Amino acid sequence: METSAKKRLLVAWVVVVAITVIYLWIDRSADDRGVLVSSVAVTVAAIGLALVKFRIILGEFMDVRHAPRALRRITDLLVVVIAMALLSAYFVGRAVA
Amino acid sequence: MSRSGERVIFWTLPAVAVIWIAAFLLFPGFVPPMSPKASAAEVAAFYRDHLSRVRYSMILFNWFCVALIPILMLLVERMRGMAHRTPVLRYCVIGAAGAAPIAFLTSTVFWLIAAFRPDRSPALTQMCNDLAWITFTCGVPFLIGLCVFVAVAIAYDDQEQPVFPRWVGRFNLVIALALVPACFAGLTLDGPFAWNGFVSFWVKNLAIALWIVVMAVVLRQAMDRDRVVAGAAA
Amino acid sequence: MSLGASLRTDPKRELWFAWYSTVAFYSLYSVVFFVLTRTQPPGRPWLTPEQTVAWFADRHWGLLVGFALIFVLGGFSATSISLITYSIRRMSVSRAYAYSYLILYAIAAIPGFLFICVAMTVGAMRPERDPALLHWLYDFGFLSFSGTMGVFLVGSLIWMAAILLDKNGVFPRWFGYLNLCNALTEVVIAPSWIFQRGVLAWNGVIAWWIDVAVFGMYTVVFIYLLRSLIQRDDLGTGPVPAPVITG
Amino acid sequence: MTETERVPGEGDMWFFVVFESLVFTSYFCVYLYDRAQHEHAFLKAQSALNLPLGIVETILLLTSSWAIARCVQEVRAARYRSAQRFVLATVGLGVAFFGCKLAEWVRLIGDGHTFTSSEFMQHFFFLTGMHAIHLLIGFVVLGVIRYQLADPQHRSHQTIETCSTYWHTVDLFWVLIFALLYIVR
Repeated sequence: METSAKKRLLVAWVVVVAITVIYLWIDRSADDRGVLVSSVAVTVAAIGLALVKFRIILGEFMDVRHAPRALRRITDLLVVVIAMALLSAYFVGRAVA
Repeated sequence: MSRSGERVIFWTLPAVAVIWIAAFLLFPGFVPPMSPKASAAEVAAFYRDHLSRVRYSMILFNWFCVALIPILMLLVERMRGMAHRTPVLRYCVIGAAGAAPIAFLTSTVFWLIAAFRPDRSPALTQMCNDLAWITFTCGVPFLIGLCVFVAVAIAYDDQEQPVFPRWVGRFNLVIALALVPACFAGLTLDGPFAWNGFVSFWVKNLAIALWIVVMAVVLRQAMDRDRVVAGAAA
Repeated sequence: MSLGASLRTDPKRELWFAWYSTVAFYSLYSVVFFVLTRTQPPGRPWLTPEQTVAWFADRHWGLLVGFALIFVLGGFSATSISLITYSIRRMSVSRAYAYSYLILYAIAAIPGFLFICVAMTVGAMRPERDPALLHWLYDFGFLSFSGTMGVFLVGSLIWMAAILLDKNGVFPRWFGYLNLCNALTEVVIAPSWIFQRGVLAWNGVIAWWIDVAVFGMYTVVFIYLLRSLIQRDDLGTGPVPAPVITG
Repeated sequence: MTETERVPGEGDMWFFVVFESLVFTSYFCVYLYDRAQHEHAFLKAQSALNLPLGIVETILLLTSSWAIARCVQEVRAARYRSAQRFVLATVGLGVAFFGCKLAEWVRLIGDGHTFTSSEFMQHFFFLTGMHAIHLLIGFVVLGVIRYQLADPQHRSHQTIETCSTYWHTVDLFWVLIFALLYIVR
């Protein structure tokens, strides 16, 4: 059981690092020969992936996975609130601009 | 708890009083107080004509405006003998006693800046002068607080032999009230409420002087009594 | 029991005196700054000298009367400070924490609110003053008010450390962490010394609105917690002076 | 595998995690909104950032988070010496992150991208600076763990877990800051 916990932590680390490296690819493919171009898809993907990492850190590293339901709910709600807040700030900003 | 050395602090009071009165009389803008209606040119001329007296009187105040703090701490020590269950009112007095001289110190800084370059544009000198006078006249919130806290402390000191007589509490409230009109000195440039007016200048400053004298007398009595009690216990 | 009667006879009367004074002080403070003087939310940092003249003219009497009220009652800021100092004295930490808090906040009153009162009063009392000088007074008022947060920063950290080290359970531990959040938002105001416009200026979304939201919550929470602290305290009704807590 | 449910660390610490996350979220919202108003200027200023460096920083911090999570596992298994090594690793990775951060700031400032040079850089230095302050507090917190581990008398598993929760929170904020400053277009 203990080795499985250790292994699980390592897998979580590999996943978050892999997601970080995906950013490199997203970033390269988004730009026009080194010139940065505005892109809704990249923005939404960046925020989405960051929140996936956010959730993995909470669940695996911070051990919320084993926490009582209330804390699991609260942290899930936190992720949802952050997602909605960031996306609405971005889209409302674009609509106003 | 040791009371030793308290009389040394107490007897700094006459020295402080002499220095304060000397500085007060040395500052040419106090007797009579400068008028807020003076034009910028008149204010600039005042600083040019009385440069040395402004500087040396304000340096004196700058040195010694905090000199009352040790004596106020004697008052705080007497409050330990009051019929209170918590030190909250003592902390209130310490807080107010710390802030009050700093407000006064700020006004001396503005006066000294005004006098630093008498050849400055008269409008600037006038602004520094205004800042000094408003800080000096209106900057009494901590003194008002101090008086009210002492009054409440005395009112709550319900024991047979209270630390200070009852009337001292009421006296503190009267002094607090006497300081209130000065807070409104910004509203008018002449009349009794202006910063050079009878109420905002003379009533306020004489009230502070009276407070110091009366509190010194009752403080002395309370200290003597403490010593008698301590002697009897020993 | 009515307020008046309880302030005369309750064994906790000096605590209640300090608590009601705290509530009264913060209420007066809000009314003066938000309603009478309209100096909160703060004026725009990018006003020209001529616009500053209009700004002062627009709230001439409000500034003079409002800040005169602060000159009268500002000393009552000491009541919340002393109540908090007392709360720290109830904790299982050195008195050094309590005294640090007391001295930090007592002195913080001068830059914290006395300077803006003086600057704005001086500005309002002579509307005919050179606009450039009114501009300077305007800056002095707002920058001294917003930009002098170091004492509050360190003060919050002192209170936080005391709460987290305390074993007497005087405050819930989450409030200790809220002190850290409050201290961290005090940092955010510092850029108001640098920016004349934008989100970090003294009226900016980050430096003012978010900050005031956190500070407002913090203040309401600590006033409420001080109340429950007083209610919980058992000071007995025996004869005094036999102080429960000295120091 | 059934385990009893338990709050990691002190329950009250989670108030900090949630509250401080919301405060940071409000800063992010202001940034994203501002960004949408001046998209072109933001993109131009953003191109001064060095993405590979940002990725290295992110990986350093994620690894430090992993190390402190391992430390907690070792503490639970009562292997305190091994736990000590993981705390040291965490400190080392945190210092490396901070070193990269300083190098990045120095390079940007040297190139004329300062706190006041553009709105994007204003947000960049503000957010990374606020994060750095949290990180520095984190070193104090790691010091508490080390002190607790070294002294069997004062050793409290709960305190150690609470402190590790703080360190993870520093990581949480960075993950968002990184995506928002370096990747968002």
